[in-house]
Amino acid sequence: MSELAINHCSKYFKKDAINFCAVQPITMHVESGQFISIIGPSGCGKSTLFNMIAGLERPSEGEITLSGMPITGETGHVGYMLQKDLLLPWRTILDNVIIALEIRGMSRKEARQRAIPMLQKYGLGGFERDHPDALSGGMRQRAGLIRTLLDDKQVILFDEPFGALDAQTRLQMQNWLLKIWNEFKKTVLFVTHDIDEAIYLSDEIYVFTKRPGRIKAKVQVDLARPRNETTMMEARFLQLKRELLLMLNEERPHPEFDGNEGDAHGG
Amino acid sequence: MSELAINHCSKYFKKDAINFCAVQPITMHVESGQFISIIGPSGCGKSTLFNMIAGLERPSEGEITLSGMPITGETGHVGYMLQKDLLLPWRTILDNVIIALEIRGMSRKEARQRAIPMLQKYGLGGFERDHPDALSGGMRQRAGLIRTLLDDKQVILFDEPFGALDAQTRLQMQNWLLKIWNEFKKTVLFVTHDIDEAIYLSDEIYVFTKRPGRIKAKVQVDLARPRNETTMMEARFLQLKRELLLMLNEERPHPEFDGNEGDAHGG
Amino acid sequence: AGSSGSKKTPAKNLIIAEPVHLIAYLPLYVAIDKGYFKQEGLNVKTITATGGAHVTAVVSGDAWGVIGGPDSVQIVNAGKSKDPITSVVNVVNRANVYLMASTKTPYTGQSDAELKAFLKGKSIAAGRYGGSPNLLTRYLLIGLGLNPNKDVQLDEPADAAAVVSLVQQGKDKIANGGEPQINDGIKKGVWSEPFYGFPSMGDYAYSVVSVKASTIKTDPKTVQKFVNAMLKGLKLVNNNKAEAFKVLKKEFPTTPDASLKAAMDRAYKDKLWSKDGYITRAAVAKPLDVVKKTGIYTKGYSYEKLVDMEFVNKALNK
Amino acid sequence: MAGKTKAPSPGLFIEDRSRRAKRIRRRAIIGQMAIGLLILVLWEGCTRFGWLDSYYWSSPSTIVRVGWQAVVHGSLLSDLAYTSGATILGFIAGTLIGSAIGLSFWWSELYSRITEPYMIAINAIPKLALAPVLVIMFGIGFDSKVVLAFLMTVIVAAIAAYSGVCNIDKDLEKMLISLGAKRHHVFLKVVVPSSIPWMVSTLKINISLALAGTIVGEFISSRQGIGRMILYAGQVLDIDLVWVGVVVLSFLSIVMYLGTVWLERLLMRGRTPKS
Amino acid sequence: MAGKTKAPSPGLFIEDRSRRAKRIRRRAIIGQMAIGLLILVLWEGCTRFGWLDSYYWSSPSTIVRVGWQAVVHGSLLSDLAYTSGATILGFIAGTLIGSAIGLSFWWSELYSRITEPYMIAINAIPKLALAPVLVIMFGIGFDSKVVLAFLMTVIVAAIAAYSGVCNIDKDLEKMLISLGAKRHHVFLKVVVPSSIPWMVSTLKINISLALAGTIVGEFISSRQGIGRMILYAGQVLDIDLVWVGVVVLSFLSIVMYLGTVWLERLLMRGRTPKS
Ligand SMILES: Nc1ncnc2c1ncn2[C@@H]1O[C@H](COP(=O)(O)OP(=O)(O)OP(=O)(O)O)[C@@H](O)[C@H]1O
Ligand SMILES: Nc1ncnc2c1ncn2[C@@H]1O[C@H](COP(=O)(O)OP(=O)(O)OP(=O)(O)O)[C@@H](O)[C@H]1O
Ligand SMILES: [Mg+2]
Ligand SMILES: [Mg+2]
Repeated sequence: MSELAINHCSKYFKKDAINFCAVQPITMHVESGQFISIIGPSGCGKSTLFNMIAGLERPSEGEITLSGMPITGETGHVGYMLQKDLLLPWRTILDNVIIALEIRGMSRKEARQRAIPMLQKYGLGGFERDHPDALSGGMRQRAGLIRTLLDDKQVILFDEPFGALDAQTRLQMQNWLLKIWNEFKKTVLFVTHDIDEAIYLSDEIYVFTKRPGRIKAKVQVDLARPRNETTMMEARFLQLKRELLLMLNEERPHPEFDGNEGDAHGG
Repeated sequence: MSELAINHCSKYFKKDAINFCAVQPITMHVESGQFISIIGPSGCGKSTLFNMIAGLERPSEGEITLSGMPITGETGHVGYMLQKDLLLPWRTILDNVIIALEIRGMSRKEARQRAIPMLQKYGLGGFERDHPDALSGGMRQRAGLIRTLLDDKQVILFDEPFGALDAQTRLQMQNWLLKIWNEFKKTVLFVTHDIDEAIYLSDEIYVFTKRPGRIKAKVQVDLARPRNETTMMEARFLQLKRELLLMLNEERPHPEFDGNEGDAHGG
Repeated sequence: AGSSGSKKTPAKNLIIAEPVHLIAYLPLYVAIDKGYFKQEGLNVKTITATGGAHVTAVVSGDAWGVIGGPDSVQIVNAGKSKDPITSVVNVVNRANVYLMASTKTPYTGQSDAELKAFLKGKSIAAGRYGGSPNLLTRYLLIGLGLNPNKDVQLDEPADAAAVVSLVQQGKDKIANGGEPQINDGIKKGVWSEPFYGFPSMGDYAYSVVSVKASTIKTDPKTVQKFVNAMLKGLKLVNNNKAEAFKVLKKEFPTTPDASLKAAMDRAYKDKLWSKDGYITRAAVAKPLDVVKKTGIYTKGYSYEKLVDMEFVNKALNK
Repeated sequence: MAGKTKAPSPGLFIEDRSRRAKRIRRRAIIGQMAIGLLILVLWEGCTRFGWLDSYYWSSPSTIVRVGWQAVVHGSLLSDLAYTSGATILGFIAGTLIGSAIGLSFWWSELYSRITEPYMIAINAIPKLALAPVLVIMFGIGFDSKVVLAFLMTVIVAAIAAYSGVCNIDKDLEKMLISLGAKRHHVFLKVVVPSSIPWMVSTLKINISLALAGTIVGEFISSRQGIGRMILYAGQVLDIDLVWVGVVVLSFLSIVMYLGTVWLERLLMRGRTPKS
Repeated sequence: MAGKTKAPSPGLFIEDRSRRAKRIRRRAIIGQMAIGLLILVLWEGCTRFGWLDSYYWSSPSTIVRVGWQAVVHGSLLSDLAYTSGATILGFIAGTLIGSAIGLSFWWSELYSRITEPYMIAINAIPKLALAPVLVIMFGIGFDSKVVLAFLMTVIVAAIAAYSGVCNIDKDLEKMLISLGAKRHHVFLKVVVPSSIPWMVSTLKINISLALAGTIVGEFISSRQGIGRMILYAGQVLDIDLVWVGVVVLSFLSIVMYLGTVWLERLLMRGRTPKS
């Protein structure tokens, strides 16, 4: 089916009159139905790459194609989920998840009918009429994912979707995501800072260098599926973790005291 | 030296005319210089317990003593750090960390002189005159901890201090905290959702039951210090992790779909 | 600020509150400009105070005297009796209000009956309700046997200039007012010469200068000096048109000469200004009859309490 | 839910915030009334015993008496209806159109920047001064009062809505665009709803501005209305009646204030107060 | 820092936001001038060719001429100084005292609730109507204008500061208290500084309210000032001069607006705009 191809895409910004490279030319081919993770130091351009794929930013050079069709600079071809749940606080959960359908011109009534079973199936039954404020962080991310699923795109980009959740909720969400991925057979690109998470979920992990970002390595995760909590205790898992930690440590500028080179984060 | 004792402290709220128990009577004795972690399901009353120790909330029953002196309902006896950095956005980092000294009546000038070497020593040199906005999440939490250290209390409470940081920054912060703890010999109570973090840092871990909270178990962490990243690969570490995971799973109401029983979280 | 207190300079500071800055108050401006007050050792300034505040400014002690109708003085006195305000010199002795008809519906009649018939059913831009032009118009209507609230339609804008635009817009057929409205309207072709002038009512204490009774009691000398200078001002205005015009130009620098000239001409023609500053019983009776008939103030008055002509008499006898 | 365990032993300290909130609400009402009463008593007393000049300060009893007369013999009630009608209409029109203008600035930064100084300048024009021109433009009828109330509110509403537009979460826009939304989708589904708290926040100020506008309109020219009554009363120095007007306007503004509070609650339903 | 790699090959698409911002700023200024010019030309043209009645609408050239006369023969400049002086003093006093009142509500919810309706009622009183009483209370001097400007601004400032107080991050308070702070510490170190953005947000509205207050004060009674000039011009039907006053006030308000923008930037230094 569809294959996502990123051909020699780079991104430059101009800041204070000097050119500033955020992403060095990157070439990546993702086969349909694969779960790909991307890890790399903060500020290495992971989000910028995703913005380019989603059509929100124009690459400085290069081209992006989906099943051979060029989609460079065009929005609406892939699903995109961020760390912030980005639910509209004034809409109920139900009305939040149908927004993509509304944009496509479907009537609210029809869209709602389609969404309700989905919400019920994936653990949000009974919360349809609540506003996002009333939900926990995990549930809000769940609603965000259901919104993306209802949009029904073959490729979904996740940019640290579980970064703001506590460790236990996070684990639940990972299992839940694996289950959904298994049912829907989407192509997933997943950015995370959590090496455990990357290994636990992915078929393949791309490691990026520090800024300006470039693919440093591509690691195959040869762990059997379905995976569960015991997977994390397996020797192969630990070995992969050690490898990846080492690679990332090489990319860390000052291992002890320096945080994120001044990039604001968190909270 | 000082020993923190929590004697049969509980907390009830009245909500919609019915009594609502947030924390069941808890008794805990923490010896001076120990690093204690507390883990437990969301909403089990960990933060409420900390609020009682810090004197921000009055326990419904019971008493809290520090080195034998009752401190129930009194503020200013222990340090307290939250997940939110709670830096004052309109103050520079330097002026933020000296706030406790200012409150005690020290002149700004003197307080600043005392704070500057501290900031320089612990990785914030050069950022003294910056406002918190300009710093990354990790650095902001560092400033928050320095603020607490300058306050010079024997006992420090941490309520998920690294919960909002990405995994790599988090690891750096953990090492940094261990180093500081080693130098200052403070008594630390540390709430976290991350089991790895709890094991990596603590001498002892208290596991709480689900709401209303109660101590379910007390686990000794018999890992040698100093610890580093390889500690996490040790067999004993993994065994402890498995044990704790199991205990927490027992406390999870609906292991698959339910999030946090409707408590709003995250973002 | 700056009431009668400054003892550093030999001249005594006096503030006269005026409800508007009006061409009709020319004698006062002349007395200031020509230094008549200075000669008496007074330093007089005017202040504009609207919305009834002109009389209040005297009550509060912020102003020494007020120029305006004796009717408003009487109304305030009736409200608070402790230290009544007393009129000491006349300035404008004619009801300085005229009625103009839109050029589309000119009035050609002569008799009261014709006037009544003409006014009936018309819409009139009558100026702010409670203001003298408005009350005089109502007074005329009542005198003619018309009900101001039923038989005609009164538009009562607070702004004098709005009267012109109301007639020009065709919203009203008749307007009341004085100069410079009349001339402006004529120039624009909105109306022609007034068809009715309230000066025809004869002596009418339209604007007088009044001060507190306590001032008269404690400081009669200053009052006398003030009246002396005012009388000089009245005299110059009445006798020396050219000089008076110069002062007028100075006081109203942005008003076109033609308007000022028209205003002066009309004023002389209708004997606007008091000859001698004397306030007669008949002249006071008329404005108070107007407020009584129009229902604004019905409690009556006493000429002796409201008016004190001793200073004018002294000055005239000197 | 899970917290409903056995009742705790008696004598425990139990926090109950809702009761505390209720107690404060009750006390506040009592306090408000007490202060109101105190003011009335002081006012009445001071004017009775001559500490305040009753001519200028009137007195509560006189105001009630004169006010009642104005209701029975005068036209206070219809004046009130006239003034509040014009105010409310002007307020609604000003708020809606002003908000629309403010929101429209989202479409182009250039357009908003060019327009801003002109809005500020127009806002600063003292309306009373331009009476003759306003009479020509808007006449002297009921509409002219509405127009003035509108003019007083429209710019403030526009500025508020624009503040909202400037503070929109860019990520929400981005999210919608990534779903393939066009600009009009973003406008309708994000910009408008997320600016509502900002627009709502100025309702309280705007209602009193609208009232001021109506009063100015009645000052310019009117056959009816509280403003006209006050102007007339001031002109003939009937200060008791001025006070009646002032008191009526104060009540009217409190009622309208409560109305905006209610409106606020309605518009903010399902939203927490902005942080 | 680390991004300064070799220059990319030419012909690449490179985003440059600061240049875009600069371009918009330049265009905005050009646009503003163009619109200003257009208005002037249209206004002049329409009145020249009689499409607008120049008696009511005056014309730019006449306004400039009459304005120049008012500067040379009249007292336009000292009027301007008088009005802007009173406005600025009243604005400063109203903003400071109003903010203090609003902040003081932090100390007690009860006190704030009791006070609120009275503030609203006082705010709604039309000042022009109470001219006689105001003259008794505040006299007719310069101070009385300052007082009116003050009265117009103080309540709005208080409401804004109180909004700030209501939106304080409770956790910051909690943090300070946990450090052993007393209430006055919390007030000075958290409540006051964190309410500043809210107070700042109403400066723009308040400066024009202060101007309106001064003008009303001058309408009530004055020997000087732009308001008095406008009033006078209206009375002598010198509508050209009214327009001069209107134009001068518009300019004054724009200048003051720029002043508040500058003040805003000063007060918000080291803070990002609130989210
Ligand atoms: N619009 C922009 N203008 C200028 N520089 C930008 C812009 N967007 C991103 N950058 C810069 O590009 C670099 C890459 O940013 P990006 O957000 O893609 O990193 P990231 O890998 O997602 O980091 P993180 O892990 O912290 O999310 C950063 O240094 C950032 O400051
Ligand atoms: N002031 C309060 N009034 C009423 N209920 C409260 C109050 N504070 C806390 N609670 C309730 O007490 C329970 C314990 O809350 P607490 O915040 O202590 O949990 P926690 O263990 O810190 O959870 P988390 O892991 O999510 O931080 C929750 O159910 C909460 O809703
Ligand atoms: Mg990113
Ligand atoms: Mg907690």
